[in-house]
Amino acid sequence: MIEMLQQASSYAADVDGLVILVAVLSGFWFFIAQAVFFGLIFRYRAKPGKKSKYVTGREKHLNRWISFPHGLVLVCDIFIIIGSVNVWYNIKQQLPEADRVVRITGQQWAWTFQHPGSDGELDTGDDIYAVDELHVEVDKTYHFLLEARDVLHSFSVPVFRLKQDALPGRSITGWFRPTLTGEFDVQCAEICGIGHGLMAARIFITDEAGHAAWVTQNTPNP
Amino acid sequence: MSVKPIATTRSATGIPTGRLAVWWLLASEVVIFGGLLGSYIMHRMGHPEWAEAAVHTNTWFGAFNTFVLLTSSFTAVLAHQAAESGQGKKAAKYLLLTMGGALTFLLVKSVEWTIEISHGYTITANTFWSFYYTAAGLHGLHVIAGAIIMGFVAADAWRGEELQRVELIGIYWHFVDLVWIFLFPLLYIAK
Amino acid sequence: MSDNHHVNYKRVYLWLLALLVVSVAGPFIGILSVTLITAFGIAVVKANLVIQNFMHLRWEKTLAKWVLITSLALMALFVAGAAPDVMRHEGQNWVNVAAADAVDRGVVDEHAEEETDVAVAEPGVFDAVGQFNLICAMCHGSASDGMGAAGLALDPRPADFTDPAFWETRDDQRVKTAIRDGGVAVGASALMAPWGALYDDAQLDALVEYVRSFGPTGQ
Amino acid sequence: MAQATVDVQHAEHDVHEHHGPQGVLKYLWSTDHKVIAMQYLFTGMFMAVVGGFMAYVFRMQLAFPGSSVPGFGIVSPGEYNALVTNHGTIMIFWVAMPVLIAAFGNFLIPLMIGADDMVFPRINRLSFQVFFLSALVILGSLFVEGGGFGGAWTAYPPLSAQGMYNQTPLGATLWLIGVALEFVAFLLGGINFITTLMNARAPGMKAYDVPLVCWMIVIASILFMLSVGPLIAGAVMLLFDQTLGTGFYDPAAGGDPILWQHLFWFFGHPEVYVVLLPAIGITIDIVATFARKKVFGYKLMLYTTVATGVLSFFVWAHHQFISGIDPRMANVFMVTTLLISVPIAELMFVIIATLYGGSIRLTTPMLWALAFIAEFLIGGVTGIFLGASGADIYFHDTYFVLAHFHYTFFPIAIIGTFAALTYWFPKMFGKMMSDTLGKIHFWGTIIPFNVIFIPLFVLGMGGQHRRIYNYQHFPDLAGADFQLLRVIATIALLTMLAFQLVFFFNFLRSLLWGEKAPKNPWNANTLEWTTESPPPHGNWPPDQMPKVYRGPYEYGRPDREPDFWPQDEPA
Repeated sequence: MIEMLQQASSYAADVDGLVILVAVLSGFWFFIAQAVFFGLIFRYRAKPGKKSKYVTGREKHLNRWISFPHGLVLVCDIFIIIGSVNVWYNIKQQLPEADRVVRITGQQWAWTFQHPGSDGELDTGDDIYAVDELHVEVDKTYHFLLEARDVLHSFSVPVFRLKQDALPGRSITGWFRPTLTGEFDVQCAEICGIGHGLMAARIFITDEAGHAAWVTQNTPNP
Repeated sequence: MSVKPIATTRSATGIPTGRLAVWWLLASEVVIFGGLLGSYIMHRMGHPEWAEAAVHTNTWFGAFNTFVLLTSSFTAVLAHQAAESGQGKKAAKYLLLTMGGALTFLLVKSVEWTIEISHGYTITANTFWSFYYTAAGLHGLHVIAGAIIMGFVAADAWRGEELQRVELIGIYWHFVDLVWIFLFPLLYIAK
Repeated sequence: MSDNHHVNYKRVYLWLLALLVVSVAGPFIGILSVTLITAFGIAVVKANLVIQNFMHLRWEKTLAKWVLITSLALMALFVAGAAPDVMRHEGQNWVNVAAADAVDRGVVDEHAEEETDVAVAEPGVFDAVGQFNLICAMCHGSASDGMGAAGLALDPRPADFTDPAFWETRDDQRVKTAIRDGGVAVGASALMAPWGALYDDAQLDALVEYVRSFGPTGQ
Repeated sequence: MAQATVDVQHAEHDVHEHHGPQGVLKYLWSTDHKVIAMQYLFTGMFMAVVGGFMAYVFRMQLAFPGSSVPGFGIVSPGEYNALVTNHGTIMIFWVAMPVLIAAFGNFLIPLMIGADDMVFPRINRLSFQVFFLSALVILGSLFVEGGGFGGAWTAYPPLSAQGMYNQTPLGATLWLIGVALEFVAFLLGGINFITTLMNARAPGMKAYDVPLVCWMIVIASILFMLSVGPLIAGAVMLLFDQTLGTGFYDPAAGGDPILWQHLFWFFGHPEVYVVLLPAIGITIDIVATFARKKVFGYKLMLYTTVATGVLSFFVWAHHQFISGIDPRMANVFMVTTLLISVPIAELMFVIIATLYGGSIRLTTPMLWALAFIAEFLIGGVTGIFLGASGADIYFHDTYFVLAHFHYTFFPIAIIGTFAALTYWFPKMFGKMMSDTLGKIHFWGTIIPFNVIFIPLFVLGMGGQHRRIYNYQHFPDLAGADFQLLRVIATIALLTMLAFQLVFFFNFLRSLLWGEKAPKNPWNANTLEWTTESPPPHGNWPPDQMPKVYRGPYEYGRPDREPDFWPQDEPA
């Protein structure tokens, strides 16, 4: 299903790659464990006249069967940790140079997106405010300043593999770089009251010309 | 009084059952107060401006109450000493003195709070005062609970029954004292 | 285990009182670090005296010591884990604007006037305008024209109280019911939430009056 | 204190007297640990029905949005939130905990360690009374003006703190009070379990002779006790925010909403292990009995459990990766989170290794115990996706999370409970349960369970987020294929709920007309099987209190003819 969902940001593929890494490593253990488990149940089912073995678990040659996989699980964990730190650092900790900055404000139960106008700067007269519509240009790096007015919200764009809670009183910076054009869902992924289910927005990713046209069309008259 | 089950009389750890339970109870209290005071300390260090509010707490009330609690702890331990040597009546008297300490503490506290509230420093005045009333209030509830239980223990001790409980309520009371020993600098002295 | 530990309780008690005097005297020197050391250092010493001598932990089995040490260590762990977010007001890619503001405000207050940091809200007075702007305006707009930020997204759109046509079919009772029990109660949109749990009857009337003031009769 | 150190052997002869409960009042007021266990069990089962009904209502709403749910009516967004919130709260605090820890802890600990009761029977009774009160409060909170609290079981402020945000000021406050009372009940109960196990063991029973399930319940109680404190403090602060208007969690007043998240999850994560450990303990005891095998490494199991418990305190912020905590801290918590997979994997390996060389009898309790392992493995493995912070950016608050923790909590709370109930039913009620009906119920529960939650994994991977009453507002999620998966899950849920009727029928039938149970129907070793079924008040005649000569898992010894060796049989 995750393949069905498009990868519309520069790091979406990294997140999916990590998911696949975890799936392979943990899936390996999962299937081995289940196979051994059902195998043992079948092999040692009760048969008339056959008594169970007396095993304490301290026997060296048997104990290996626990301690060896035990060590291997640890090794797998280390691979996952490395992969995960990589992805996490890239998405949440570092900030690549921004082409544009948008301010995203969550409130019960709508998103307000403050786009920079044609001057490319926030908090100037030509800023474009849009409710529940985020318009971005493909292949440009965006920083977002995430804020909330009342309660917790969470800015989530599944096709970007991006999610970040918005907190009242705080301003959280993050980034994304769209790589596909199209129109996708923006969700609120933190329960925010009775209208939580209504708090949907759309992100419109257009090419340079399309975006410029939208900016011109929507720039407020001075 | 119902008969005690055999289970209560056993002591596989070597610590009498009642005392073992009190230690576990204290551990659970440590984390309750720890969570509250930890939250307070984190906020306090992040908000230097709270020192401004803390100026309005009255160190002398706090110091006097510390004195009261230390004294009541002293009488509690004397009660334990008396109970150990089997002097139930003497233990009960010392416990009564300890309860008197608790009552004094609460009286001083109520005077102090009345003055503060009348000056507008209510629980909603700012978050420092919220912590101040919550922490001291939670501690005050423990004082009240301790004093009530102590009344029952003292009544039993007077009749020479359940003398081991004198020590148990004593340990609890020392803990209440300990919490105040830390609340005093946190709320009153550090300004 | 023996119960015959001969502690001189009176001596411990006198020590505790002496330490109390020192910790109260500490702040009079007026140096912050001295205050903190006398306050918290002495608290630890006092606590130790009480624990060891009054609670008899010195003679107790190791188990009890471990129980208490574990609970204390866990609290240290909790503070260590939470402090980067709660104690600090900025970090990697985030800043706690509200807390920083509160600090600034507090510092300003300090210079402006001594006692002004105590803002006591007047009890009993219901601020209908304030509540409208806080709650209703999100959808209905602060100009009451149904153009609130959240309202733009809704279908059907929130009612426009400035529209005279709206008031032709409405009376105060209906508006009140709608506020109290939600849009469904008057056959309107389910997206109008019931707010009755928030306001008592008089407050509802005040809100209705304010809403009514946008309509033709109010002008 | 001097009295308490009286020679234990001597004391056992003269202190006890028998007066069994008589009449209903006597029953309600009983301090007998078995009676209190039943009270917890039946309250928990009733709450499970309530929680199950809630699941039915909101699953129906999700599958057929907007249509009237039979037995409930139209589900409004506010009601939907209240349903999911209280479903979560009730299932964890009023089903999993009372049944697994309180009911089985109360029933098993004194019996398994050879004591006649808990060490503090009256505190035990008080614990249940407070618990019962808390259950009434939480049920009452659903019917007050404004409706039940709808801010999710995590109750993050500011939503939970202010009535103007959640619109359920009364419901939210009652919810909080209910939860806090429940904590108090379990603190009282927990102290009792811990001291009973530590102090009241039968003569001869050393620490390593205690059946693992008792250790697990006690370690769980310790975890609960040490983790819940900060949340109790936090709950008081939240209560003041709600009722007095303080600003502990209000950023505008200098408070911090993140503080609550830390307080909550500092408790919330260990809480997972609080309910998990008893279920693992139940499983290992049942597996040992029906595989006729000694547990593969008793001490290994015990120490691993302690290690899990300790580690569980270091991982809490993995629930908060994207909640606005400093991103650098996420790395620390991610590492600890993945490390905890090691001891948990080890616990699973030990149970699986116990099967080796056994003589496995697939009775109903054994089926449940084995299903616990098979299903919990899925829950454990999917947890790694969420523990890896990079992947959690995507998975957080999606149905993947939901499916993951249902794959842990369902095995814990439902499978574990049914395993224990079918295993100890003969001891509890003195009647045998029908094995055929038990197996029908087993398969009728396990298969639909997987059919409910596997589609939810898929939905989660497709980006479906949680706590949404109707997905029509999200065009990417409103498609027919997504809706089909929701309908499948709902139909499976209905099937599963229907099969629970088989269980209730079997339960009542066995209770009324079941075959009388012998003392030791499963040929098990532990002490509870050495007394009558059901055990009398005081468990054993006071002059025949058991003594212990060996560990609890001496099955299949080559030097003995019967393949079991009860703990109290002199060598």
